[in-house]
Amino acid sequence: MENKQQLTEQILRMSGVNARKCMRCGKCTATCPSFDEMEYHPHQFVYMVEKGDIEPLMKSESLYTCLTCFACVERCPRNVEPAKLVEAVRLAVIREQGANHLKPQDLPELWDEDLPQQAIVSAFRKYSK
Amino acid sequence: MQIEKKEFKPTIVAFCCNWCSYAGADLAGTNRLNYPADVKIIRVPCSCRVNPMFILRAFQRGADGVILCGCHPGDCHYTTGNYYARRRMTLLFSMLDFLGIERGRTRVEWVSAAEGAKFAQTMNEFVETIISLGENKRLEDLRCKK
Amino acid sequence: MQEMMKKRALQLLQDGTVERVLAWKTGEFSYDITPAVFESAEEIEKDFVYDAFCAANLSKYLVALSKKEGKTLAFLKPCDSYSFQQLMKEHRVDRDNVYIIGIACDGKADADKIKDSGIKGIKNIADNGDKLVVETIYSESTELDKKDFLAERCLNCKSRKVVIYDEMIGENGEVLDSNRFDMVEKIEAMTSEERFEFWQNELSRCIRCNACRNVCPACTCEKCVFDNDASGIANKAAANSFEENMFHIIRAFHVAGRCTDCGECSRVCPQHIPLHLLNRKFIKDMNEFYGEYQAGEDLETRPPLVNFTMDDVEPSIVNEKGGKE
Amino acid sequence: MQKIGVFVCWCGSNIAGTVDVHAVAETLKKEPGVVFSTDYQYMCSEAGQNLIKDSIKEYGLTGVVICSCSPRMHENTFRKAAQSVGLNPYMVEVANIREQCSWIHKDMATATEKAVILGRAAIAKVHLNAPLTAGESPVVKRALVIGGGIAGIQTALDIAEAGFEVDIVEKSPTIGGKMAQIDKTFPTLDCAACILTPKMVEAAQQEKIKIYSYSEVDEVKGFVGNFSVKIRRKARYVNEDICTGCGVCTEKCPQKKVPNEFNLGMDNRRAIYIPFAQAVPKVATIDPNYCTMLKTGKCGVCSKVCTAKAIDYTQKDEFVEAQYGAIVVATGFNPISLEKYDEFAYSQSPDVVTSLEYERLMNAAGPTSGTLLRPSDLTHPKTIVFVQCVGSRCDGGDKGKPYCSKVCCMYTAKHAMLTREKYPDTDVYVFYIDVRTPGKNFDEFYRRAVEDYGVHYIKGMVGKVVPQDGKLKVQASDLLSNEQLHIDADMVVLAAAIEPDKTARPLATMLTASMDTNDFFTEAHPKLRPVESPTAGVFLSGMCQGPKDIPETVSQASAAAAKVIGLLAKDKLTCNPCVAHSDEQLCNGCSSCEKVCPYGAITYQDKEFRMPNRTVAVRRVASVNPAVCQGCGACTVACPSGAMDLNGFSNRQIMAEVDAICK
Repeated sequence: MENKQQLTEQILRMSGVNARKCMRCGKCTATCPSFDEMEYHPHQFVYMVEKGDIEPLMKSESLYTCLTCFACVERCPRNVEPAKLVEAVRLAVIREQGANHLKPQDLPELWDEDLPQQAIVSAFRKYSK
Repeated sequence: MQIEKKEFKPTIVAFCCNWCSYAGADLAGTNRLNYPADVKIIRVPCSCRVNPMFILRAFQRGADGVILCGCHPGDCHYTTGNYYARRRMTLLFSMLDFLGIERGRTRVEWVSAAEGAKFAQTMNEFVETIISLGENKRLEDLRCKK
Repeated sequence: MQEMMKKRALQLLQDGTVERVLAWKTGEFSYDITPAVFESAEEIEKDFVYDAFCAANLSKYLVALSKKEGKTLAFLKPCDSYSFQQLMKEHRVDRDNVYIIGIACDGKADADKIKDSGIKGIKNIADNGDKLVVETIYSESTELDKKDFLAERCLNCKSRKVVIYDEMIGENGEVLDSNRFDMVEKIEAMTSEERFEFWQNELSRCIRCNACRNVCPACTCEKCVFDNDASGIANKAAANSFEENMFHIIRAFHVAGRCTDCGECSRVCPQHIPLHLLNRKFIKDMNEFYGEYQAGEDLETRPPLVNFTMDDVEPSIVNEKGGKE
Repeated sequence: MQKIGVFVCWCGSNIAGTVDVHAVAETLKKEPGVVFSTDYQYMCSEAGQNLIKDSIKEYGLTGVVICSCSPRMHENTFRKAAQSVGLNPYMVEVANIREQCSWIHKDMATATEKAVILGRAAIAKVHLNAPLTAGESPVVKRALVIGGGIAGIQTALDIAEAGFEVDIVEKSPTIGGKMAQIDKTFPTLDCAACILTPKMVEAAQQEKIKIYSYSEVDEVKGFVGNFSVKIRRKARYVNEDICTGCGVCTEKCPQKKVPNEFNLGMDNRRAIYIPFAQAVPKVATIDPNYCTMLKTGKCGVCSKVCTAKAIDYTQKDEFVEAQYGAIVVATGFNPISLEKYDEFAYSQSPDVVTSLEYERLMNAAGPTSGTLLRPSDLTHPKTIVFVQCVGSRCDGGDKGKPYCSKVCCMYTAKHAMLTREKYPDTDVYVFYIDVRTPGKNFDEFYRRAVEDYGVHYIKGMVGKVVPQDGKLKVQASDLLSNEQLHIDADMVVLAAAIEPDKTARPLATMLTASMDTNDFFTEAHPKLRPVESPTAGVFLSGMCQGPKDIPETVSQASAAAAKVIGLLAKDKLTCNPCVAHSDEQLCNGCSSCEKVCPYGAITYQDKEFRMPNRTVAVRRVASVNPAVCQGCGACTVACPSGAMDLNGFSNRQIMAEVDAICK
């Protein structure tokens, strides 16, 4: 639960968006050229971020069907800027990717006598969360 | 020899605007909401009538805390008075803080005519703060001490 | 510079454009320069001075001079021009009656700093551009870098721009990014106790000579509240620390939003109390809370204390943004 | 030294229960200046008041302190009592020892001690009180109404009905305003013209009303009861008194290509015109921007055909100066410009119209004579999309207006309903964010549109409109079914936000009436004084104060009229004597006070002062108009020299109270 809240705050901070400004008019969704390709549409995106449902968004293909055309940002009457939220969630996904690449228990298998210790440290920095 | 420890009874001046906060204080009375007798209210037409001079004067004459109450911003009887009061007090309080006067000794609170409970609660809190700060030493004028 | 100014002053006086000239002349010492009004060519030829010690802000004298018959020529440095424009904004000077020559300024020297550096028995200090040549009674002559002996306010110069003038001598400068709030911030970083000690130490030296008030271009009241028995707060010499505090708080408050930060108060204080810090505290707060505002910069913008927005910060901001507890 | 009498009230047991009233009276007797002190069961009773009166006479009291309930309760009672025996009412001060003492404290000793201190503070204040006399100012018994729409007309009619003279200043050639352009009114669907035009005629015929049409307010001076207003009567190049309104000129004028503003430019009028058939006054006006005669000096057709000889090409703007006791602002509104909302293709296709344009398209006197035809090809539209909240409820700034325009939900329901009724084969879609229908019979009306007329209400917004192959491709969202809709529409109707008329801002400056950030006039109090502006004598009527529909506008118009009548019924206004005053000897003329005065009560004069050296100096000094000042005291703090002070709450009085409390 705490993690969920942290993640939401992180998304809001990264995007600089105040999701509470949304008045649910749906103009973002109405204007979105990729609507048909999307599982979660822009207005849902905003609403889910506001509720803190970031996980499903991170897993959704919708993230990559957004063209970042900024039509929603342009048209939103309340300056909510949905595209910036999409971008923030994308970044969150990228940041989390490292976690899957290197785990301590994988290390013995990758062990190489000549591998300098510094390389292991930096690998952890780079490939794990 | 035993020194008798006297209980600290602070002196607190509350400037209240006639239209909202003074009426709020009246409502607190009507509803029999208790707050310490250390608080004495001075009625002014509007929070914007309160000159920084008055606040310094109160400290000089022995007040331990001064609080200014006015209508909520936007509700001023004179439309804009409390907006000016807000700026004046913000700057004055900041200056007092800069000079090393304890910042708890001054306060502004917006109390509407309907907020009797808020008035009483504010005064209770404020008196508590002042008691914890103790006697006003930094802005005192010894000639005016009892 | 001095010669150009002198020449122009003589021209304007002789062709009848102006009746008198407000500038500077030497006082008791060559580095002790005082404002002066010249009404004839002879006086100008004899006494007119302009050098690194012409620190006095001339704008305040124009409150009275601009009401006199005929025009007054005033030489205004950038600082003075801000003060002058602020006085115009408050209808205290008659612009039509003043001919302003703006003079470029790259900072004024502080004779006290030279003395403090250990040079004794100063007889004369000559301004040679970047250098100051000090002659002493021991007939020594020392050359100093002017920049090492600039007044505090010039080291933290906010603007080298003359904001109002009829003509310029020298190239007009720009508004600068200064570090003028550094000292204020330093004090804010002290604990409440330390701040109290600091100011008690400073203000307790006050002898209430009123020099700060009398020199201040914002203090142009017909009668100061501290001199007015009917005000209820009239007060001559401070009797105790409260009255010292009171005077300086009220004075700073009365000029808040009107003070152009010319630094005259601190310059003239015989007790070296850094009074400008009180003004700067207000300026810094106003900038932070209500947006950047520079008194005297223009004639239109409303000063912060006679203005408001509906979503101004609450006084409780002091609890978050004020100095350390 | 004042001779002060102290009267401590028991208020039955309300005060006496927790405060030792006798002790209070005894203690206060020892205060300097107190010559008489007593306590009594009920000071506000007749006997109590008599006690005060008798003591004033007996002891020759110059000041009275009453320790009783809140001054908000009985200050006036006691002041009147004092006045009745010849003591200036402002020499009476009340120490609040009930609400702020006996009722909140339980311990007798504490409460008594506090009551004494509060009494002392009041005594200290009375020492510095000065007799105050309320000034009087005469009232000019005539009102000015600025704006001749339904709000202005209603206000004027009500004031005239009460027997006072009213002038209406209307900037366009006819009164009637926006309501004249509206086809039907919700929720009753009665025809707007049928209910408005009789009122317009009534206004024209009412003897007490004078209509300055095609005129503007140029300058306002003075204050409540006595405003002096300069009205510019713009040259209409037709003698208003002679023109019979026969309309021959408007048919013969060769300049036919002038966009007709009454139909929002959807058809043309001539260079000489009468805005619409029921115009009041029904006289022709020449549009100087299009008239060939005025531009080139060659034409003169209208002059030739006018049998009444009313045409006068040499007419100039004229000025009327008149005095008024009260001014009512009824400047109304306009739909916003839709340039910023290009996604709706308003400027790309004539078939995208605003709701007001749609209103004209439905109206029998409109460009299509009441048949609904789409402007591009004059065919019947089969699919119409209505878009709500265009430019309303935005984040402010560039995006649009932050407020809800209030009327759009209802008129859109009306348009949708009327369209479906007249043309049942038309598909009507309404895209909404919320449907807001508070009001009598409003929600029922909207439900009828949905249930009985089959209007498709869709929760969602239109994202874009693209004109393509004679259709308007509408892309919108349906939030409830989570779909993106694509509709081929024939017409799109935009419910544009409304904004105050552009003339309101300069007018507010002239009147020193305050406005909010959206340029709506602000009320003296948002709840309790909704039709008065904070500037005394200036009243608000209709949309200039905030979005509202016709019934609300009319109620507010009548309310404003009632306030004006109340004011004009007085011969003289008694001013509040607790006003600011400036000590000219101390004033620097710096203008700080003027800047913070919410009422524009402070003006400056150059005055001569004798100087100690026998010279005379001229100084700019402030003076306060006591009829306008309301006594807030903002100026007293803005004044650095202490020249500005407030009667009844002077610096010294407040400081004396502070001293007494802190002692």
